[in-house]
Amino acid sequence: MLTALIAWPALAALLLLLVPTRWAKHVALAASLAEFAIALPLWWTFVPAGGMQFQLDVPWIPAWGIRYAVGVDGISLFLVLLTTFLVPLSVLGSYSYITTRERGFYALMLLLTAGMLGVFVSLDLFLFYVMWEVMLIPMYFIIGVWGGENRLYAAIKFFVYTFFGSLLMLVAILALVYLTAQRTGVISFSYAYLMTNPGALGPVAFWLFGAFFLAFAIKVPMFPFHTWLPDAHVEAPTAGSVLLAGILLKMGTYGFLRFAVPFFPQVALHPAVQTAIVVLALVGIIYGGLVAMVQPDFKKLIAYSSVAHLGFVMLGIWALTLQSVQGALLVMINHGISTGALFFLAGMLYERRHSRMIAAFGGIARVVPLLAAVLTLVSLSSIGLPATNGFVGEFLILLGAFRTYPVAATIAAGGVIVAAMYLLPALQRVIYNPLDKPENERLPDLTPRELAVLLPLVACIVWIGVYPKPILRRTEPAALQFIQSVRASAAAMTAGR
Amino acid sequence: MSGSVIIFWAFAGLAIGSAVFCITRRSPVASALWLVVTLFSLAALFVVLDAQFIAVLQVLVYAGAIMVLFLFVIMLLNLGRQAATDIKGPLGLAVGVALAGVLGFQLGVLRVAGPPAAILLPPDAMARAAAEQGMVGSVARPLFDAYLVPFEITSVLLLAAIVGAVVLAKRRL
Amino acid sequence: MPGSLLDALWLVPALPLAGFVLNGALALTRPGAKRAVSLIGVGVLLLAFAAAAGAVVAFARLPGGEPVVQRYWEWLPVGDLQVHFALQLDRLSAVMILVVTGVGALIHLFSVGYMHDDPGYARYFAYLNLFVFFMLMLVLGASFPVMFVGWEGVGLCSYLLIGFWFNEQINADAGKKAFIVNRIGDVGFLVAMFLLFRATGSLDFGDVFSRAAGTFPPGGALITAITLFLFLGCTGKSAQIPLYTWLPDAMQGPTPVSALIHAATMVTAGVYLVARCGVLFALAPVASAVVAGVGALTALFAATIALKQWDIKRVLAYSTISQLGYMFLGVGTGAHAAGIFHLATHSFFKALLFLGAGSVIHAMHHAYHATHAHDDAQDMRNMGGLRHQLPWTASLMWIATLAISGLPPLAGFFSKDEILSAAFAQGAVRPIWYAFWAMGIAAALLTAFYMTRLMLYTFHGANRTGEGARAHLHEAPWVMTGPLVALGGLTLAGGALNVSPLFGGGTWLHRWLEPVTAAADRLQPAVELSRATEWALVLGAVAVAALGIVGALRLLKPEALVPARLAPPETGLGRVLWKKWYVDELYDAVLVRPVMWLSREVLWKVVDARLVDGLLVNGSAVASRALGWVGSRLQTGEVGFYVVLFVIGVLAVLGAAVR
Amino acid sequence: MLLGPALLVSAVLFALGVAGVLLRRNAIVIFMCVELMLNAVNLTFVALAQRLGVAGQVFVFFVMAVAAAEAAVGLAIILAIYRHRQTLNLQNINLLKG
Amino acid sequence: MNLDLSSYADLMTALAPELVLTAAGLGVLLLVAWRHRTVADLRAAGAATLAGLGAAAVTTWWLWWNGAHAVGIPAMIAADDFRFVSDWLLLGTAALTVLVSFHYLEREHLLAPEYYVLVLFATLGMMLMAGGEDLIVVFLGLELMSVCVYVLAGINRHSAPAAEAALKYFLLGAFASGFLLYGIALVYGATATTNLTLIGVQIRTLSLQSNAMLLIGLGLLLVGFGFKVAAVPFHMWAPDVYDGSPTPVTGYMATAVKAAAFAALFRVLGEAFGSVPAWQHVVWWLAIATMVGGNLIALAQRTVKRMLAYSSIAHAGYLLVAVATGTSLGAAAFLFYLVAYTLMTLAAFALHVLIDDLAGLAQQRPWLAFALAICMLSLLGFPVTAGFIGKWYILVAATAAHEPALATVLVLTSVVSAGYYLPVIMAMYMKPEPFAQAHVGMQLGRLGGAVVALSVAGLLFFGVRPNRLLDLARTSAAALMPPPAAAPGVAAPGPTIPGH
Repeated sequence: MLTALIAWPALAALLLLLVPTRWAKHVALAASLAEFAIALPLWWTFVPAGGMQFQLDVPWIPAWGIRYAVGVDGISLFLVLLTTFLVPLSVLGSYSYITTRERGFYALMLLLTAGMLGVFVSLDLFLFYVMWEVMLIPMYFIIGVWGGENRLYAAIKFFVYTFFGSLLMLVAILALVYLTAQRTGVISFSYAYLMTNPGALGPVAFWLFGAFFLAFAIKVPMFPFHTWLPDAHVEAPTAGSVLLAGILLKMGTYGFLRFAVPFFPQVALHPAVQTAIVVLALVGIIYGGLVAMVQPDFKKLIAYSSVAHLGFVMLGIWALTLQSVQGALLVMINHGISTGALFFLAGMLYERRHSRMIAAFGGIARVVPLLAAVLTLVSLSSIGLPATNGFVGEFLILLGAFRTYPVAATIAAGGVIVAAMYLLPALQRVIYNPLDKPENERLPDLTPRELAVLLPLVACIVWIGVYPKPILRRTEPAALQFIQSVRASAAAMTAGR
Repeated sequence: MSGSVIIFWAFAGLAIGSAVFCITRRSPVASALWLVVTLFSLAALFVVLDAQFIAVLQVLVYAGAIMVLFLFVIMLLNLGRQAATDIKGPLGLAVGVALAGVLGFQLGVLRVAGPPAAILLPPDAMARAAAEQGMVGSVARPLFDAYLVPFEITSVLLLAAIVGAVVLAKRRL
Repeated sequence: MPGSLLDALWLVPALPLAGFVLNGALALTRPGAKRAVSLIGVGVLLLAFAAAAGAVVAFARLPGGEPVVQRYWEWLPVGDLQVHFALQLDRLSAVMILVVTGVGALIHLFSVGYMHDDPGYARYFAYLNLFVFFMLMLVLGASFPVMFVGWEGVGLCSYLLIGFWFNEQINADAGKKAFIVNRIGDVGFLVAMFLLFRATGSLDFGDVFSRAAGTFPPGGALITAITLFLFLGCTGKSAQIPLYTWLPDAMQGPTPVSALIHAATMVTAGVYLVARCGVLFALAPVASAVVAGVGALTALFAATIALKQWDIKRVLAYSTISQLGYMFLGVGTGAHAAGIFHLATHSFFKALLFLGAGSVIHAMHHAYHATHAHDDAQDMRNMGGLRHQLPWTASLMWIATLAISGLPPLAGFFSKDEILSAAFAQGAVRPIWYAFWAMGIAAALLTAFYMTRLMLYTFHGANRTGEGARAHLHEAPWVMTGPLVALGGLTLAGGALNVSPLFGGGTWLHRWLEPVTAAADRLQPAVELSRATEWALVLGAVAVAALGIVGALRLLKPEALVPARLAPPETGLGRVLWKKWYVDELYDAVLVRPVMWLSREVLWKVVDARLVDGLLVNGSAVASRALGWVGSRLQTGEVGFYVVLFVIGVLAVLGAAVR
Repeated sequence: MLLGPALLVSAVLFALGVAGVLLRRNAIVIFMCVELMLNAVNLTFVALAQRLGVAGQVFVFFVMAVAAAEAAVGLAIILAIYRHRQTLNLQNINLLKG
Repeated sequence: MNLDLSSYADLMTALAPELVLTAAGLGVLLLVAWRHRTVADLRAAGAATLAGLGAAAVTTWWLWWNGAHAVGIPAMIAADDFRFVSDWLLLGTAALTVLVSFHYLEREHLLAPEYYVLVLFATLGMMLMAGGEDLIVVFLGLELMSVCVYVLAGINRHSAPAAEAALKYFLLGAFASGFLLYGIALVYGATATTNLTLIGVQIRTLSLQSNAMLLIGLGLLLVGFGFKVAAVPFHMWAPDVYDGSPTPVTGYMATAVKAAAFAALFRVLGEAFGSVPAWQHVVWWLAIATMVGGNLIALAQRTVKRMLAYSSIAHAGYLLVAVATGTSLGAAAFLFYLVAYTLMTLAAFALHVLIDDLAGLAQQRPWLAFALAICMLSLLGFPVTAGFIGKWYILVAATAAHEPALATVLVLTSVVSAGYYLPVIMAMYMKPEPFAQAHVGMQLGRLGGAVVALSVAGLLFFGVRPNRLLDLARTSAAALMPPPAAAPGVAAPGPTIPGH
């Protein structure tokens, strides 16, 4: 099933190269919807307390103990669902945005889907790494070919930044596997094997963790590894920005949850490391918000807001309480939905005015009430208004984090103010204020197609805000297991020292 | 100090001195001629070191064939006149001398760091071998026996060199 | 069946929500359908009021007055955190929902007339309905998070409604300011929740309050911190020092909005919260003193500013802040019933005042609109003598003025008197309360003064509207005056809710709230005053109010006023007061600008662009390229140089190999 | 007994050959210096052969063959470059760089 | 098949591939002596060359299939899997080069069928290097290869850059040969033998690990090989020579010459100097310098050809990492990487033959652009290409040998390499054509297209299913080097970083 999830988009991408250009987008939409249809049953068939599920594990390169191993648990389930949910919307959202080389674009989108899903379901470190890199290329092309004026710079920056982190991670993966092999006598890149055979790595663990940290922190992105994000977000076409923000950033936090922290709990819980990461998360929250506040470019503003949001996630992960980890998982989903919707809206505004500058708009709520209403709702979700999804996640994170880091959680709560300080003025300058630019007076309101893109997201915003239990119930065992295993092995290692 | 030692040092001095001239004479022809002197001195040293056959080859092949080829090319290209720019300027000179000096210093260790004593043959081993098998035979026998493969390779090497030289030098392509 | 009516409690917030959904859909699709909008908008409120009344009646019949909690679904079930989406009806929220739906319905009705010609009519009602929904969630929420939904939600609606005429930048700015300042307070609320959860392991009201006494030692640092953080939330929502500055600006919204949100309901949320958490505050004397002190100070401070405002709604805004200060003085003192009592009466007369002002503005606006004048329809200097044109409004507003000034037997008299008496009584235990009481008295004097000033300038003296416009001034239609009359009635009779024994009353409200406040009262018993002292206090207060009114009547000369565009600038203390003690400017200079400057010039342009991106990221790229360039310069093409490098390499290798 | 001195002499000759390569700019002279280096090595081989066996002398034979092959090809290349550039001064032969 | 190399018959058997190739070379030489005037003659010579290479490959396969290995006293030539695999690689590279050359020689009007003879002899030299069990054989093989490649570099006699390239290569090559030869002399001096196995035995029995003569000799050997593999700082010739030479020759130099030199280096270090730690230290630094230098300078290049030249230097650095590990794992990684490197470099150079300006290529020639993009990604070491598996393998070897610093520098410099590989992709896909129909005239030719398609397919295939090749690399390397220190089940010392 998971293999089908990875294989189908890749196959569809090839298929897409065969169909006529004018059919490309429809075929892509159909393919991505089919993908969603493949993924959706996971929602029901997933057993919350069942640990890793839907596993497939076959040898790939036996000489090195490399296997093709996939599976999902509560942590990855929703990332898989979110991915398959966002891709059809992105395809649909690109219908009018992408006008050149359509086949290539949609094929890359599908390829990207395969890569992203691969990252989330991989249970073998080699496979994970391969997928991690594989999704880099489609995104690189999506930014570089269909991006804005400064796309070449943004694309290479995106690529090199990520590549930098991931290659160091590669070395760390190898070292981890070999250090384990040295002790156990078995070379295996299997996640389960490495988890069940933790060893006292000693000081080396700090280096290995550092490499993992770098790779994931860049992807998250944490301050000060975030500067690729604004450029990439701004230059990418709408669908690229949506997937970048919605899915790719989650890979970083997912990596922490799945690999970096469970592999090196004694490092992750080392006081100095804890302090450093919590401080960086806080800096991300506050700094990201403050810098977002002064951005003249709407997409850049959203990009910096992502830095802040993901800072919350990092705080939630490191607080290691059930509430905070659950909240972190929820924010990962929420951010995908809300920020995805924001990028869709920014793209729609761009299509109407060919400008991303906030100053180019003003007062358009009167002209495009529907768009304004959706934009308002989505913004409110993004700043965490209660009864929207944004609140639920951030509240849980802060509540949980407060148990571990009261001061940090209090400061992070200040980020809630900052969120209002950057998004509301932007909202005001876009849809409120005098309608003083003649070119804005005749903007068309949302088309049915655009509504079709936005409404599912809006529905999710409200649904998760009001009734998140179905999600929380499915993630809880995994989150609990994460916390317990980390705490237990850290305690064991401390005791053994 | 025996006679051979005196002869050795005399020709060693000659070889080094002419080598110095070889690398410092501006005219290529002069350099080539000084090099020939060095090669002859080396041939003499070979004799002192019990390698008479090699010494003969040295004179025949090196001094006789290769150096003639050099001189021939020099003459062909009319490089006889000395050119002012042929030797590097003061900076290049200083750097070159310094580097070569350091290299010589490093290699000079070899005077004392010879082969390990365990593998050394008696000093007159070569002389006795030459006496037993003949001056040529002592070298030729291994050449066609243990070193057959390299020997055949040299034939291919020379063939390839000829082909290469012809390809590069022939008038029409 | 009382039970079934209680079971229908969800209808109370659900009806306005339905109204919002319907009206919102109409606003987006058919903004012209005003009849349907009015019907839905007002209808759901009336129905909600009916449902609320039914629920309250049913609740009142239950014995014991224990809170009724209705759980609907699990909202945030995470480990030991179990937050249900649950509503709680107890005697406190019963009062609140009646006030909210009742006053809300009247204001909705008023709006039908007031907003009739506005193109955003449907949107307006949608927002208004949404606001009522959130307000009901706030007061009905059975746990802190659910209450917080309402708490932030009302802030949101306030934002939307203040910026209702969003095409004016000043309105949009005001809305944004309201939201952000509220958010600052909300963070206090959040942190308080975190602390409570950490300490008690629950966020349900029932659990928290029942565990509070066992968990927190009285006067301990933890409970003090919790209550102070809660109070920070209150200062934001209820416009107390230091977070009051958004409220005057909020007057940019339509006037009924000011009446509903910024007088009757939303701003009282803080008072409600303190009353709701009475147990916690009772455990934290320091925090209580802070609450009372801030309340008293705000009451006085805002009153001074109100003295010099010209905008009729701004006077009322500062008056609201001032009155909210009283309420906090009350609840901070521990007189929860008194605070809630004042909350209720205030909602009557302040709504009346705002709607009256709305009526005036409506008239002025129409007049100026008809004459195409561009004068300020809210500046009192442009009014004067309006009692002739707006007799109903004038007389009803006079009632409210007297009520707010605290003259018997109007509603304000009873409630304000109770608060001041309680404060004075507390002084016997903690002398600082005498100072609070004194500030309250001083504020009362000023209140009487500035309210009389407002009335004088608006309704008395010569008319300064201008010749042409004057002819167009007339009383509003019945949908607007009707609610005024109703509110006037409430203002007259509202005091009856809680007449103190001094006047032979039974303190009905006090006893009604008994089950809610009992726990707090036990921890912080009220101090009894002697009859004589009470009488002295009452008489003193009345005398002060009368002094204020008479003083204003004597000192102010409405005839001397000139229209706003001709008025000379203020000087001296008057200017300081007119400029609101320059607090906005102070905040701007100390907080807003530095933060913006820091963000833009330091964080973004230096740290982000130069340092991280420029130096580290692009810097490393540039450095690599530069090194590469240097390397390729070494590639001179000359064999001689290559040989030099080669030999250097040889020396290095030999050096390394032999060592 | 002459092994040490012979090795020293050959080292000195080798260094002189390197020095020549370092100092000169004329391609053909540089090539001659390379030949000098090869001869220095030959001296080493011969000196070693005296104490280690005849193999050293056999190597000299191979070195001569190599030297001859290199000379043939090298001089052809030198002729070729001279045809193009009318000079053998390496300072001027630097079309390719960077 | 056991071969007693002291008997002539078995020696001939062991040398069968070389003999076949020599015969082929002589045959083609005869052919071109008679027929060297027309394009058809050129093609015939090329075809004959291919046949010769094929025959040699089959012979090699025959030896490999029969499990040929030497018994008895050490001899001049090795008979082990490492040699056979290297030979395949060298023969394959030569064949691909010949295929690419068909079109190129005709296009450039280079009617010199001797070209193919030289390719054959050069390949013979390389095979002798890779299989030489004696320093003399290695040296002579190296000289045979060098002499041929000197000529090949300058074979375009109309071109001044080609002549310059040949001259530079020749002068520096001869210079370096001097050092190599001196090194051989000194090693002979210290051990009284030039046979690799015997050297190893001598070093162990006589405990020569710190003998100055041996170490100087070893150092000079490293210099000589360092020159051939273009390790920094002995790399200076490479960019100029690669730049000036005819492109197929450049591809050949960048792949086969390097492969042969590396193979010889591996054999020499593994068999003879396995017990001398000093060289690891030197190679460690050479690897670092080469990776850093090659990648950084490549960043500054403006033409694709020179960029590829520096990139090949950088890749030599990666291969040196494999050498520096000094383990059989490293040797296996080396073999695998060499295959991947050869495929991608050859394809890149083959494509470069055609492409002058890359901008906007993808619009007009999507397949061509795709092929080049895959090459670039593979060079970059991106997953799903063989380049990634190769790099991964080297990293595995480095990690297993407790060389975290080398691994780290390798990946960091790989990041730098993105700075010059990506612009190629960028130009093809993300920039507009310089003018309309800019890329219409480009024709790859059937053979060239086949080469490129084959290489790209190979890159992708080995990127996903490297299993067979991995096994081959592992078994062939086992003969050469000790097993890795951190092999499973074997206790290993703690991580150490040489040089600290």
